Parts: sequence; C-alpha cells; structure tokens
Amino acid sequence: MNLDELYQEVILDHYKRPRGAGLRDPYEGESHQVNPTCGDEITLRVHVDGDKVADISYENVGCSISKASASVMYELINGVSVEEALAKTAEFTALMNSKGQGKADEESLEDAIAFEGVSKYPMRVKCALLGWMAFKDALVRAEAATPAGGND
Amino acid sequence: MNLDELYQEVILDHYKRPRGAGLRDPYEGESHQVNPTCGDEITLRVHVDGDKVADISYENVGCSISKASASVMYELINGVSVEEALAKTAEFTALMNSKGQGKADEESLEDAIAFEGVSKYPMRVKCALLGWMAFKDALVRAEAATPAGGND
Amino acid sequence: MEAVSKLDVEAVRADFPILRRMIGDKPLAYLDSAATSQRPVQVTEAMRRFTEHSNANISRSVHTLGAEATEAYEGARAKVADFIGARSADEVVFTKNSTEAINLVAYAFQNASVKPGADPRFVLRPGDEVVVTEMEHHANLIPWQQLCERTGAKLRWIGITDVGRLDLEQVDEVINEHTKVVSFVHVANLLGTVNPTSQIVARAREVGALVGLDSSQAVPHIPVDVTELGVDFIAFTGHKMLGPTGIGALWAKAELLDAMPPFQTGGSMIETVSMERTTFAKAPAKFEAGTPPIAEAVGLAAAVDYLDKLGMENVRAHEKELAGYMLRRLETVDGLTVIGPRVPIGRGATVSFDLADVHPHDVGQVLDADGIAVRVGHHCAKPTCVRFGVTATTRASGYVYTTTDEIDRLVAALEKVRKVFA
Amino acid sequence: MEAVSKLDVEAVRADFPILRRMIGDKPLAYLDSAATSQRPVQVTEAMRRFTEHSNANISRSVHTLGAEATEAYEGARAKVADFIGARSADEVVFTKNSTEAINLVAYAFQNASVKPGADPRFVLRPGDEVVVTEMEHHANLIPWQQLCERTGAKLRWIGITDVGRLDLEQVDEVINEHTKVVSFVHVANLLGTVNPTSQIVARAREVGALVGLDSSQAVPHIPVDVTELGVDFIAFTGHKMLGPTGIGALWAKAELLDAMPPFQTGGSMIETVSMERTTFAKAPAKFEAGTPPIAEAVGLAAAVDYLDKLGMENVRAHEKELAGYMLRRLETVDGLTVIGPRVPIGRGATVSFDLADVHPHDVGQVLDADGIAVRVGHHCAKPTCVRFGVTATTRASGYVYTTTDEIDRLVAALEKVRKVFA
Ligand SMILES: Cc1ncc(COP(=O)(O)O)c(C=O)c1O
Ligand SMILES: Cc1ncc(COP(=O)(O)O)c(C=O)c1O
Repeated sequence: MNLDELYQEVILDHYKRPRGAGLRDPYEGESHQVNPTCGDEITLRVHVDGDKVADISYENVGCSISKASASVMYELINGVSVEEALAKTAEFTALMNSKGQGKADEESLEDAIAFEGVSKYPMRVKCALLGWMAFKDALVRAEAATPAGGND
Repeated sequence: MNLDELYQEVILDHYKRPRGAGLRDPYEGESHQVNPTCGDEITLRVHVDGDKVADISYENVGCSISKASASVMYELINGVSVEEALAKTAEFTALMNSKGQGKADEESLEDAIAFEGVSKYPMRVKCALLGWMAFKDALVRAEAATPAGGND
Repeated sequence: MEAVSKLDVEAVRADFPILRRMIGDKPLAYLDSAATSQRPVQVTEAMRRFTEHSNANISRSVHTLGAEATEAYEGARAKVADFIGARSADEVVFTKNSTEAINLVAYAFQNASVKPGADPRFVLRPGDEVVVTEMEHHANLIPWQQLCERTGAKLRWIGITDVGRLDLEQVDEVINEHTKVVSFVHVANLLGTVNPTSQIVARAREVGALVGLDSSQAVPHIPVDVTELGVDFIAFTGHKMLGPTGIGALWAKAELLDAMPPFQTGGSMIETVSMERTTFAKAPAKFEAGTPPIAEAVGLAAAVDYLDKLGMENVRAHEKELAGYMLRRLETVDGLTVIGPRVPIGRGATVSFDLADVHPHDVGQVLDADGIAVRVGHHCAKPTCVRFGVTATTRASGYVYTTTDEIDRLVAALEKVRKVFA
Repeated sequence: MEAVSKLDVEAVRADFPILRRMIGDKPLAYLDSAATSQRPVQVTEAMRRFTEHSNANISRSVHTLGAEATEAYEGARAKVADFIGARSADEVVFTKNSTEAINLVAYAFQNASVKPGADPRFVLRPGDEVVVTEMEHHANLIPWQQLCERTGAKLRWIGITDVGRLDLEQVDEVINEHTKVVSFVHVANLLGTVNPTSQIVARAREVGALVGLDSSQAVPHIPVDVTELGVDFIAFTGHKMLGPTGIGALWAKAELLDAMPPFQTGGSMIETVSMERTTFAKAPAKFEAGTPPIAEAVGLAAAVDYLDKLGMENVRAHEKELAGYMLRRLETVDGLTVIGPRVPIGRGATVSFDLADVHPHDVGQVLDADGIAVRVGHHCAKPTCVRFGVTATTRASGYVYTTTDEIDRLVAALEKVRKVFA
C-alpha cells in the first residue's frame, strides 16, 4: 500500500483546516448521515437561493478522508448552480465507485482529484462519500420544503 | 462391509417368523416407541406376575434388525424374573453400544448374540434397541401401575 | 445416454475426489445428492485459498485482509444474485441453510404480528390463513405450523394426486381471500416432482397474498430465474448445489426485505445502538446478525461458477435423461413401486420407491454393501409418506456426476436385496 | 518474554500459512484475532479430508458416508462439550455463531411467553426484568432489547467504572426479585476485561433468575469450565477459536434445554410430524433444524484438539504476558490513551486505545501500510464507546501466534501515525 497516494497533501490540508465548517442559518434542508460500520457522522445544511447553492454548512465527526471530502465538496459546489452541484456530485461519486479505474478530471473536480486514490480502498469509499450523500439528501429536503419555482 | 455379519441366518429367521408377536391381555404397562430418524415404531405390553415377566406382547413396524431384535428379546426374557430380564436388557444394551468391541456371551444372550455385528453399524444400533427400550419403559409403567409388593 | 446431454460426465467426475472413494472393495456410487451434493475440488480449493490468504472478519475494518474478505463475501452475494436472476445483490440474504431462510420469513410474520405499526402484509390474526402443500419438506411446513400456533392463523394445504403431482383443482379453494402467504415447494425432495408455479402464483396475486418457494431442490438442478417466477421470496441451500455446508440463502424482493422486521439481532445489522434502543441497517445486512459464514460464501461462489460453467440448461438436460433412465430401469425390478411421478416429465432425477415391502433400512444397508449410497427414511417429508401409505421409502438421487452405470449397479443390487429378504 | 510461557510461538506460527502473507512488501502482523482468529493448517486439512472422504448429510441414512459423517459430527459435539467441562455432549447445541446461540435463548423466552403451559422461568411479562451490562457486544444486547420490546419486560444493566471494570456495587440493586434472566459478557471484546463471574452468578441465584454468559472472547483465550462457573448457559463461536466460520455453540444445562421451546424448526428436530401437528425431538436435536454446519463441526473439533494440545493454561499464560507487554509498550507512545484496564490483571491481550485524537480509520490505514492489521471502529459495542466518550477506538488483539516483535512493530508504526497527522 502506498500511503502517500491515499493521504495526499491536499487531503491532509483540508482535514486539518476544513473549509466552510460549522452549521449556519439560513437553510432549507438538513441531513444527518451515519456510517454504521465506523460510527462517523455528519450533519449538513443546504441553503438554496434561486437556482444556486447559496450555502453548505456542516458539522462532522470522522476520519481524515470523510472530513477532507466534506471540505473539498464545500469548496467545489458552494455557490454554484444546483444543476452544476448535482453534476459534480455525480462525477465524484462515479470516481469513488470506479475501484481505482477512474481518471479524475482536474478541470472539473479541482482539489477533489486528490481522492482518486481513495477509490482503490473499498473500505474508505464510504468515508469519502458520506458528506456528498448528506448534500444530496439535504438538497432533496430543501426542494421539498420550498414551493416549486418560488423563491422569495 | 460384510453383509452376512449383519444379516445372520438367525436374524433373518426371527425377522420372517417373529416370536410372540401381537398385542395380548392382560398387561399392566404399555409403551410406544418411535425412532424419529426412520419412523419405525413399536407398541409393547408387559404383563408382570409376582416377580416374573409373565408376558411380553408387541406390534411393530420396522426393519429386519428392529423386528428380529424384538422377537429375540421375547424369547430371551419372556417368563423369566423381572430382575433377570433387566440384567439381560442391560447386557444387550451394553453389547449394542460397544462399537464392535463387545463380545457376546452365548450362555446368557442365546440367539441375541447374532446382533454382535450390529454394534459396528452406528446407524442400526437404534433399530436393535427400539424394542428393548419399549420393554424397559413398559416395565416402569407396569410397576407404577401395580401397588408395591402387592400382586394378587 | 450421456451423448445426448452436453455434460461431459467423466470430466465432471474427475473434479470430485470423493467419487474415487472405495466402500470396502466396491467403488462408491453416490446416489444421495438430494440429501447433500458432493463438492468439486474447485470449491474446496477456493475455500482453502481464502482461508490461507485473505481470512478476516468482514465489513468493519480497513486492513487489507478485511477489505479482501469483504470483497470476497460481497462478491459471492452478487454472484448468487446473478445466478438466480435477482435484480440486485441486496436482495440476497445469506443464512446458514434453507431452513433458516424459511424461518426468517416465518419469524418476520411472527414479529410483525406483535409490533405496533408493522407492515400489514406481515401481520397475522385469527381468521388469516397460511397455505403450504402436502408435499413439503418439514423445513417448509413446521415453521408455518408454529407461526399459526403462535398467531392464531390457520394452516391450509394443497393435496397430492395419486401420481405425485399437486392437486391443482384445490388451488382456488385453498388459496382465498383469507390467505396472507403461500409458501410451497418448487421441486419435491421425496417425490422428485417439479411443481408448476404459475397457477399458484397467479392465484396468490389474485387474493393479495405473498407467495414464496422452497427452491432447495430447484436451484441446484434447474435454471431458476426469480424475476420470471414472479414470486416474492425463495429459499435455497449451499450444500445441495456443490457448495459447502453452513450457508444458504433467502432471496426476497427488496421492497419486502425493507418491510420485514429483523429476525436474529446482534452485530453488523445495526444503524445505531444505545442501551435503550437500536435502529437497524438496510437489508441484506439487517438480516445477517453476527459473523456470517464467510469462507462458506466463498465456497458457494465457486460452486455457482462451476454450475455456470456447466450451464444450468445442460444440467437440467442431463438430469432429465437420467430420470428417464432411472425410471425405465427401476421399473424392471420385480416388486418395485415408484412413489412419485413415473414419467420423466415435470420431475427431477430423484426417485423414491418401495421394494416388495422390504424395509428401506434393509434396502439401504444391502446397497451400501455394494458401495451404493441411497437415502432411506421419511426424507423429512412425513406427511408425503402418510399420503402414500408408507412409513419410509428408499430414494436414489442423481446429479451432474451421476452415470447410467451407477443406475445399473443400483438395479443389480436391488435384485440382491430381494434375494436376501425373500 | 515468550520464554516464561510454555507456548512455542514460533512452532505455532509455522502451522498458520496466512502468517507468511506479505502486505505490499511488509510481512503481515495480524493483530485482529478478537474479530476472528486465523486457522492452523490442521483445521483446514481436517475439513478438506472430511469433504473429500466422508462428506454426506447426517443422521438419516445407513450408508457408509452417512455413518461416518454422523460420527464425525457427533464426535465434534462430544469434543466441544469436553473442552468446556459440560456434563454431557447433549448439552451442546451447534449454531452458526455466538449471535445465533444468544438469539436462540432470547427466542426461547419470546416463544414461551406466547405458549400456554410453558415453563414459567421462560415466561416474561411487564414488570419482569432482564439484566445485561454496559460492556456488551451488540450480540448480547440487542436480542434482549428486542425481547423486552416484544414482551413488555424491562431491560436493565450494570455499568462500567472509569478503569473499564464492571461496577459490581450496582449488582445487588440491578439484579433483584423482578429479574428473570441475567446475561453478561465473560470477556469484553472492546475493553479486554475478563469479568469476575461469581458475584453476579450468586446474586442471580439468590433472586431465582437464570444466568448465562457471552463467552465468545473467553472460550478461545482462557480455560472455561461451565460446571465450575455455575451458570445456566454460555455462547461461543468457532471462528474466534482457530475454527471455521459458520459454526458456533450454545451450551445450556440439559434440564433447561428440555424446558425451552424450539427456536428454528424444520428437518432433523422432530419426533413426529403431521400436517396438523409436530412433536419435537430431545435436545440438542430440537434446536438444530436443517442441515447443520457439518464440515465446520469437523473443523471446530480440530481447533479444539489444537487448543487442547497447546493447553489452555499455556494459552492464558502467553496472553497474560502479551497483555503486559502490549500495555507497557503502548503507554510509551505519546498521546496514546488505553481504553479499558491498564494493568494486565483481569484482562486479556485485547487492547483498545485512542491516539492523540487521530481518527481510528486513519490509524488503521497507516498501520495497514506497514502490514499491521488492527481493528478500528465501535467493535459492535457502541454503548461502551459512549461510556468512554469516543465514537470509535483502535484495537490490537493477540492470540497464540502473536509475538512481542509484532507489538514492537505496532508501536513503531503508531509513531508514524502521529507524524502523518501531526
Ligand atoms: C463478546 C462477543 N460476543 C459476541 C460476538 C459475536 O460473535 P459472532 O459474530 O461469531 O456471532 C463477538 C464477536 O464478534 C464478541 O466479541
Ligand atoms: C425441499 C427441501 N426443503 C428444505 C430442505 C432443507 O435444507 P437445509 O437442510 O439445507 O436447510 C431440504 C433439504 O433437506 C429440501 O430437500
């Protein structure tokens, strides 16, 4: 096993200095996700403004991979359109499920390409996806809470 | 496997012409035994007179070993004292449980020595003992049914 | 005979070390595959390799062996799911055998019936009915009997015709608006009957009952596709399909697994646990409390690979021929009566018979002296025995490695039985 | 260190092929035996020999393979019974794992509680209480939680002190005249604590409650004699004691097994069966529905032979030394806090710890890169985690093949962990 491949500088940096951490108002959807095999948890809120992800805020307990992944996600999709956020979520999820076969697109995934190596470690893929699952779930809840089309 | 060792003439003879078969009156104890692995059954009655086993009568469904064993038992213990009947039962049971190591005493067990070979076949030992278990059980019931010491 | 089927039986036999076993001075003729099949060296080797290379507990660790073991175990699940045409690997729950798989479903009803807010499809009350058949293995009878005893529901059953088929004329009456669940045997282990399923499944749907199959004797012998069958659950078992003991499987629709309360509880089936309260993981984990049969799953996957390589259509064709040959040859034995269908249509290569009233124990014993292994007794199907007025039968059953030569040896030895007990 | 104990660890290691495995370019240091032990070649070989020579279903046939398989299976039962000091082989029920053994007992209560005429010791009503401890594995917690939920009984528990021992001061209050059953962990899998049993057993007797042990981590590691323990039942599991997966055991007093209603039902556990009604065989058959893990029983017997040959007193002595060495060495690591007893008294060679708040997943991952396999997570003991204010721990656990050299490698690698996550 090549440790450096898994624990890249970028990952350790996001782990030690998570971007956007903390729970903030306002928000329309909140999700709580648990990884039952290790007990890791995240609570994540989404504030949608128009067709934009206006804020993602979160609090989490977990390993470096799950914490760094949430931080990278924040950087990547906070402030972009809902559509783009979902596209990036799908792209990142596919990369994680590629069993080491996927090639990350730096243009699109930016810092998240550091997780390419994680996809070789099936036991860690769940860690890397926990925050993203929370985002998807919170978004669904936000959309359910907001009258369709209306945003004022 | 040596078939002749298991299916001796004596056994086949008792199987084909069982001695003492049929259910008769009077009797003080009756037992019904089932071999759950093969469904073989015996109903057996004991009539005790004084300290004597005055009659053993039975009806059974089963393989040659179980039927011959009941017939041999009838010959061996019908009409003897309760004490002797129990001693022979113990002797035969020990022989059957000897895993092919026991030596049968012809003086004491008569035709029943033909079962010596059966003790090598663990799956058949239960067949050979079914009637004897019914006898022991019926005797216990007979004694429970009869006022202690009294017999008139 | 073998020329017609596409199985190269001699090549198959070479994979089964036990088939070279001698019983005394006679080569073993193993005609007891309906009780348990033999294992090819591929299965034993896969398990040994796993044990000596990757053995670890699954799901809860990040070390290399743990990851390899988890992948092997989940890979086995996916393979088994694929083998029976399941939509998703998550619809396959590993159990210890078929019996546990059926008990799991029966206990889902029992536990739902005492649980406020349980899915009404699983709640049984007096007045409700459960349907089985008269040709069940005890594994698909007693769990339902017990369930009925404990909930007040009523057990009903579809009878058997004289030729050993389900009496389908009873279906519309026995399955009715009171029926909550129908669980019936796919291929009968005593009679060898392959039951037609569509009419019973259709009737169950009509009355809104759940419907499942005891496929213990089906999955090893005929192509089984759960989607095509249109049922809600099936149970089967590793040791009858070239796999190891200690593993079986329940397949059930994902949606039903979600609705069912857990059966056994403990580690690896939880979401969160406090001293006061537990919430459960999603299926299949929800139903797999404790350390599962990990090496056994690896063995079962190897067995599935083996059967896949042979091709289940070829297995079926081989056994059809074999059944025909068995029936034809057995009927030549004086005093022999087949119990079960006497034509090789809608039946497998499992044939029960009575031989001139010689007790099956004695038949089996004499055959064993010739190296021929058959099963004797009630085959865990006492009600079937009662239906045909016998306490026990002698049963010969074949599988992928069974030859017509072994059947010939059986027939010759049966003649010897008749002589000994004439 | 090893010189003092009578185990020749190098000779032992030679019997375990997996210990020669390389993880990347590092030799495997397997420190995860509390999750599952490795298997010596003697176990694998015994299973292979059985499979290739005597494989058959048990109990119901007269053919040679069937007789051999039955003798092997029942012989394994006798061997296991002897190993734990049971009075009779009939007191040992084979299950698929510990978890099933405990569920079997819990379901005896559940089923007795809805059965008219059941033995009153197994009947639970609102007002009755069930007692466990705060240091249970989920396997000995959730089945009792569920049982209480279904019967209206109340679950109570004995707490843990700050040093990781049972708080015995609570015993007299928690176990009282309402208590019907006490089931507690013998050796705790997260903390490593070896619990003293006599006070709890005595108190349970005083109030007339049944009392049993989850001995999953005890039977593999310390001499266990059920008669001396004076309990009513114990549960343990094959894969943690050098045996295969797919098999575990419940030991219970014969008289209790007789009084308990069956759990799973099906073949091989009956006396007679009709469509209407079933009567059950005597224990242990009554609790072993379906085809049991036959080859696995053979493997477990070989594991018991292996442990017997080592001598359980020697195993215990080796692990006592190992525990002392682990504790001493781990305490030298900066920022490391042991969770559980910090002295090698009343504990086994299973040590959980926190390392400078680095998440156990990361600890485990870095160790794996050095070939060191430890377990990380909640170890199926979430309430224990909560008690010590952590969501997970890193756990190193040793067994008969564990060397002090492997502990040294662990300690060195932990220093590396600190560097990566400093
Ligand atoms: C204390 C304890 N109890 C019960 C179990 C469950 O054992 P199994 O998973 O074999 O059922 C374990 C092991 O995981 C354990 O450590
Ligand atoms: C039709 C049928 N159902 C169920 C079973 C039970 O299978 P197992 O003993 O593996 O649970 C069997 C085999 O004995 C069977 O033939």
